Amino acid sequence: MILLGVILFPFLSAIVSFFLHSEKGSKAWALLSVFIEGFLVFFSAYLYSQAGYLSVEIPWIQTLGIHLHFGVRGFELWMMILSAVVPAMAVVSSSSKRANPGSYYGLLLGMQGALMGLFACANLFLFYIFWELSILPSFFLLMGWGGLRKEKTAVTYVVYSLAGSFALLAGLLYVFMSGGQVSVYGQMGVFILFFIAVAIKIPLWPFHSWQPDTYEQTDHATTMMVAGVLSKMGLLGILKVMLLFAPLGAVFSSDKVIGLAIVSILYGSSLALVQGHFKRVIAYSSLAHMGLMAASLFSGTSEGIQGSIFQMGSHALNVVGLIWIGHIIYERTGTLKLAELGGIRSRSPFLSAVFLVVILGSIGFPLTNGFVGETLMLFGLYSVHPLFAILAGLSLVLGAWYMMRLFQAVMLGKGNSNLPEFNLTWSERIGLGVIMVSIVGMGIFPQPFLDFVTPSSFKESDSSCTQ
Amino acid sequence: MTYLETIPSEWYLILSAIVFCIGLCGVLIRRNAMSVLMCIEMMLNAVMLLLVAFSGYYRDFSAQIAVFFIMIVAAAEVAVGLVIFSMMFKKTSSIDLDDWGHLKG
Amino acid sequence: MMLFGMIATLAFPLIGFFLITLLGRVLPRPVGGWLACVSVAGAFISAGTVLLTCESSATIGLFNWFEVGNVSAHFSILVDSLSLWMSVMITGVGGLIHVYALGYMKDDVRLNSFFAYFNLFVFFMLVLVLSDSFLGMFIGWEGVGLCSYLLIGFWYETHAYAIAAKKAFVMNRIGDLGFLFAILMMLFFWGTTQFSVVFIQGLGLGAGVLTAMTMGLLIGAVGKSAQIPLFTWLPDAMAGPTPVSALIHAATMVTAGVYLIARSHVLFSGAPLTSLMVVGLGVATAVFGALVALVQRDIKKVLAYSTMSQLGYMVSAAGFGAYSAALFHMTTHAFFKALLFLAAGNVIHGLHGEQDIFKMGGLRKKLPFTFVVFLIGTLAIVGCPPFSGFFSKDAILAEAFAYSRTVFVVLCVVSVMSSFYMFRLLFLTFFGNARYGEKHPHEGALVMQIPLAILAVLATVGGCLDWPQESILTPVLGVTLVVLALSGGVAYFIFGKQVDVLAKQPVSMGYRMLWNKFYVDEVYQRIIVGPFLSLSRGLNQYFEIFLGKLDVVSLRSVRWVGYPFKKMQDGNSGTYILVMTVGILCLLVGLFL
Amino acid sequence: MYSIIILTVLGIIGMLGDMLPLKRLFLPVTLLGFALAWLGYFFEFPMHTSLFSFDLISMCFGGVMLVITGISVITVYGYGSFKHGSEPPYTVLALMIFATAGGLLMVAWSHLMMLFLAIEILSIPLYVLVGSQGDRKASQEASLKYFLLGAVASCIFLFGMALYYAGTGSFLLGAVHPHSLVGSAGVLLMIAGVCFKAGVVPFHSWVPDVYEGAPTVITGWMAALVKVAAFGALTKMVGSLSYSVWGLEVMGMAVLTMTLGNVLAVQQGSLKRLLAYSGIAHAGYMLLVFLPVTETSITTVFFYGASYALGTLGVFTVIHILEQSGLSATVDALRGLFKRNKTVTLLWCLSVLSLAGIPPLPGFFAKLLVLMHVVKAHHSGLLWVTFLNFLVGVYYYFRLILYPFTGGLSEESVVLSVWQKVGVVILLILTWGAVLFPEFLLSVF
Repeated sequence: MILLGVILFPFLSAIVSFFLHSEKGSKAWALLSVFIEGFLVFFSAYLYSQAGYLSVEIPWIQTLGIHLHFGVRGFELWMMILSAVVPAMAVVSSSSKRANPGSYYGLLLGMQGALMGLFACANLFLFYIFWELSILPSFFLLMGWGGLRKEKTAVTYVVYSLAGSFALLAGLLYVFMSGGQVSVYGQMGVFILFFIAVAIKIPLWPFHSWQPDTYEQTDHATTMMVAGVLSKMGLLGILKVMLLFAPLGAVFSSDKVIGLAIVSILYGSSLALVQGHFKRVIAYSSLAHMGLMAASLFSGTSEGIQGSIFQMGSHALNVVGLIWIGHIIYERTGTLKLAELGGIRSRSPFLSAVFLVVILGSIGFPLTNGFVGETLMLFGLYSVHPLFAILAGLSLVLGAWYMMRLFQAVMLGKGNSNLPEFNLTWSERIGLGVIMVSIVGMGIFPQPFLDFVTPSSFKESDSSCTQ
Repeated sequence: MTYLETIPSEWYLILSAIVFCIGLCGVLIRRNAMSVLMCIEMMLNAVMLLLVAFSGYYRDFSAQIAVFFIMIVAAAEVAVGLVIFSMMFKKTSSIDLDDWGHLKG
Repeated sequence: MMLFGMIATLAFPLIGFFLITLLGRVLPRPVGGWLACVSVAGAFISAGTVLLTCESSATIGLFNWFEVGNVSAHFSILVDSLSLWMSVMITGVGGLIHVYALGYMKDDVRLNSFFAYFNLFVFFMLVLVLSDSFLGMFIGWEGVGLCSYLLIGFWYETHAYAIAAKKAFVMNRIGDLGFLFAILMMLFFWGTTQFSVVFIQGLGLGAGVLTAMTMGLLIGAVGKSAQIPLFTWLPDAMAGPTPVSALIHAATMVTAGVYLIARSHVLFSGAPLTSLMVVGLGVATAVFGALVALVQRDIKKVLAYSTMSQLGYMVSAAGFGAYSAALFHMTTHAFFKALLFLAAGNVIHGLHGEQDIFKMGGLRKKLPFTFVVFLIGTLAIVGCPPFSGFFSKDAILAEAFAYSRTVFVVLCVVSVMSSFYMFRLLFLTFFGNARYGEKHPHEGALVMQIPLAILAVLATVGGCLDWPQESILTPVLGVTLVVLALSGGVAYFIFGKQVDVLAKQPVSMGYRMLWNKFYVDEVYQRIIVGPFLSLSRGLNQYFEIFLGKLDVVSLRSVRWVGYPFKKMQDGNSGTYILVMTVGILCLLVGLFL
Repeated sequence: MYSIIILTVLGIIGMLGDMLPLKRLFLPVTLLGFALAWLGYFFEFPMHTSLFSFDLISMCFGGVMLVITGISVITVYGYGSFKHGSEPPYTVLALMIFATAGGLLMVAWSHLMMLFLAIEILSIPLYVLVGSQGDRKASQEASLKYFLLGAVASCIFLFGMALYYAGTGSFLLGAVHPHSLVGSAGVLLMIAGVCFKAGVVPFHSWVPDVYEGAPTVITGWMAALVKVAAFGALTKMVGSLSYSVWGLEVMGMAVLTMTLGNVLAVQQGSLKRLLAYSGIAHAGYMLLVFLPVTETSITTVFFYGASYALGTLGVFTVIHILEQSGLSATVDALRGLFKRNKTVTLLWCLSVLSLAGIPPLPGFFAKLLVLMHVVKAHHSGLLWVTFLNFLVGVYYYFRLILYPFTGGLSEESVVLSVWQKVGVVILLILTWGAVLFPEFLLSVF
């Protein structure tokens, strides 16, 4: 039953948060509910490690045969932990001075609830419902508190996301109609439909044009959620749905998908080199990282898959760290354009130290969480074909290049002297400290996290996912 | 065999169809609201004719009662139509349908 | 005893790093520096004791890193003669340079962070040398790259230094990619990168696979030891403070590539094609470095190119199998090159940052101690008999002689050139007329002179560490003496006396070619970096906007399709009824279909 | 028959309203009357006579229509008292009640003549209501067009009925299979007559003009009521007619309606015209359900009708609240609504999202049912057209949601009268109810 608690609690706290109007009150409430949610998730993780499998089933709509069936496996629980930690970071890092904070935190909590539901659902309809449900809060957050060009970005974001979810709906209907056992030819069709939906959400190369604008225009908490967790939904879609319902399709076209993913790796890394805005660099760098994760998921080797799942966690942590630092800089300098930034290292050594550690994490420097994931993923790709490993490896070099360029543009150099004094509040120091320590910690002792996502958790997945 | 049955039923069908089409063309062509109303009445008459003819043909009199309903409803419609036309006339002192084409797109 | 010693060696610099960073603000200025020196000294002592006391080699398992599927990685220390000797050398030379840096960096505001990075560097270097698996080595490998980035870009206010640091890091990263590729192959074939496993099963692989693996290792070595394709970062790395150049870009980091090849000699011996490549690259680098060093004006650049050329020596030696000679030369090179760099540091410190040797001259009288020490270093590097350079360089030449005549001849030419540019450097800075204007050079503090003295002693005595056999001693002795006298005389004749140096510089085509390092940097920029950046800028402008336009275009096409129907809705009730009648007609027509 | 009797009595009371002493009591009496009318169904539940047949379909569709009119009466009452001081708008309410009686009859007929009568009872009050805002020229023009087209359509229906009678000799559908050409022509014309009411493409021309011209208070209620009644009548008619007669034509109409509705809606600037065309598009989606008629299609039409009605009522209530505070019903009127009144924005977003078919709102389940129906019928070509239409639909619906959040013209908050607040709250409760318990509406059949 705790699973239901984990999923419903964010929605309830979101509704309560809509009615709060005072800044302090709503932020306090958001913090409280985020930590309770975190506690619930960790408790269910504890239960999972005891019982090995958590599931709950309640009838909802008999006529359509949809019932609330939530079943959690290893890697899904890992994603739930992720979607408990990232909102916590988002809420902690968001300064309370903003227009109607009540609905702001409400939407954030609502998004968290949708994500929890998506990761825990074991039924194809629920998967689709939560998939679409997660688009709404991000859309409203973008509209309510976005940047200057928010209308155009919102329209592009929605059109892409909903086109993806329609493709998912079509695939889903096809599977539903043929009662779960899809014919060989059918599996190809279903695979293509699911692939479009997943490729838009990850995003992969041709479907990514919504990502840079959305990352740039949304305010930092939403960017954290979108970059940290929403993009992982796509990868999870591959694991949960594609590999189950269209295994033949996946096997047959895995090379093509890996090729596309590698194109998006190289495209993302090379474009991140020439971006002029802090968040756009993050957008293209996460386009590259997500491409690598998607490629290794399709490599079919258990190391590659485990590495990719581990990397989901570490990439989320790194992206959240980067965006938080971007927010801190934005709050104090009022700009995120690389041309106007500079010389922050001399103003705040602690921030530059954390920034360096997060950068090292995201480019896969040994002793950081990125390295373990990247090595396993490159190993997975290598076992498919050495050339893939080399091309994907290029992203390490390009990654170092654009990340160091970012570090240099923001931190080093003289910098304009009229920048205000840089003192971090205590909550920021603690938060960034926690991120730094966990990045290095996950890098040195990754084993407990890797055990969490052992391939054994795939086995009992076949029984649960049909209606 | 009354005189009525000597005429085959198809002829009534054709007659009422012709009258109906004349009414329809009248509605399409005439620009004056009053004449449009009259053409609508003509279409209704065509229908009544058809009903009466076939009720005789089938020896079933419920159709004739249906004709009474049609008359009542036609009267109601004309009443409402005339009210609308009078308001139009009050507004623009003309009931030409071409002047009333501002809602478009 | 060995367990405790080795862990202490590793732990000391790490503890030093954490102490300095955490207590950085609290500690008064010099204490941070002393803390760093103490920690490195401690590491030196423990490594020394372990080297002296225990003979047997062993591996000490620290912790297993990760275990996924059939891929596993455990981090443990390998204790054998090679790794011990390397760690002693690193901590020894590193310690001396730490002491020297105390004096050199005395007035720098961020002294504590400098020494923190120094200690971190020593730690990662020890990790690189002591780990018993390629993955462990890779940790050290990239760690050293990071520390070199931090230290090169230590004075990050000036934009050029930050760019140099970034260039060094990215180029090292390219090398690391090759190394990682080799590691991936090992993981794929054997599931682990333990030396024991890899070297036993290594030869079992086919020649092709082994060549690919060793090629990966070679790329890693080339990236780290600044060999031909990936060397342009080394001269720019001189942007860092001199102790940094001394420690990282002379004594320790750049030798990591040689250590890698030496450590995995089993694999290289199994891949003849790659070892041929190694020799070729080594010799080419040696020649290139020597040539360019002939015309450089900046004192540190000259020394950087000489390091590159000496590294070429060592790599080629490792290439044709003379691993022990290469390692011996590496040790002696660490001593006298560190000595030369620190002496150069003294000169620069004395002249308040002046690095152009054309603006020096006649410092013999002003900086006598530095002159003596610099002279010893120069004699050592050119291979003058009693000094260590002679023994290690000739060991390599002997092996080269046995390997192939051409390589031997080329290496001799290189050693002649190296002696010529070293003497040129010596005479330009210390002899001739004083061209440094009204600067008042003065000797460094005592704390800078003691390490120099020790290093000078090591440079002279170093040769006896590996006394070569009698046979090659006498004939070679005569030949080298003659060559040295000749080149020294020519150098003195050109640069020694009161002469207007600027007139001396021939402005011929060849000179300009050498001066601009054969335009290698510009070639890289114009062929690789430039087009790549312009491609991504083009993509960013046109392709992204094209993609962005997709939904607008689709919307406009929907509007275009709908336009005639919109005109149909023209507000006239007549047309509406017409539409209805047409609709009905179509319905009725449908009846007959 | 009890429900229709009660409604007629209520209508008469309404018309005599200003004479009778029930100034303040009129609204509660009306709502009580609606409740009684719905209860009336249970007394005579399965009544099948030659003229009427009150069965499950008529009870459900009737219930939905009563709820629609109940909510609209409340908002009209609120709008009326807000506008004209204390005098409640008796005549408007009376006409609305008569129209609802017509609607109830439209789903409870068995004799074709009764269907014609029901259509007329529904339409004639609407002609008057549409023209009730005498001062606005557009309202008069709308009622003129609605009258003319409505009259022509009922003539067509009658002619169809006559032909059907000529072909089969009886007024009861399904009793005799219309082999003859004349009979099937009659069937087609009857379907055309009812499709006019539903706003299906060849007969859709009146919908945009009337929605724009009519006073906003009436438009919302009219749109919901007429569409639910029309599709209720269509379900009864089509259920008992052989597919081969009308199958091809209805599929053609459905595709045309969807595409045209969406394509034209994308180009609209004025809010009401945009919603009119989206109503046409929804009629197209609902028509899909009749290809072919299966046991689930009735549930689908019912649920789709209910969720569409809920969405439309919500949307038009917000528009007339905006108009009430002096803004024109164009897309820009919405700007900055988020800053001015949160509950109205919430209602607006929920209703538009439900029309767009975004889970978990009822619109999504309706869309899902339609899609499952089309997939079951293996019309893969039709499936792709439906998907494209949904995508275009999503585009202009989300544009509607964009506006409340972008820059606002005026900052003063939007004022609602008491009854309008009640209406908004009821709509919100119903929407959330449909979200949490769709089971209630789905398991009826």
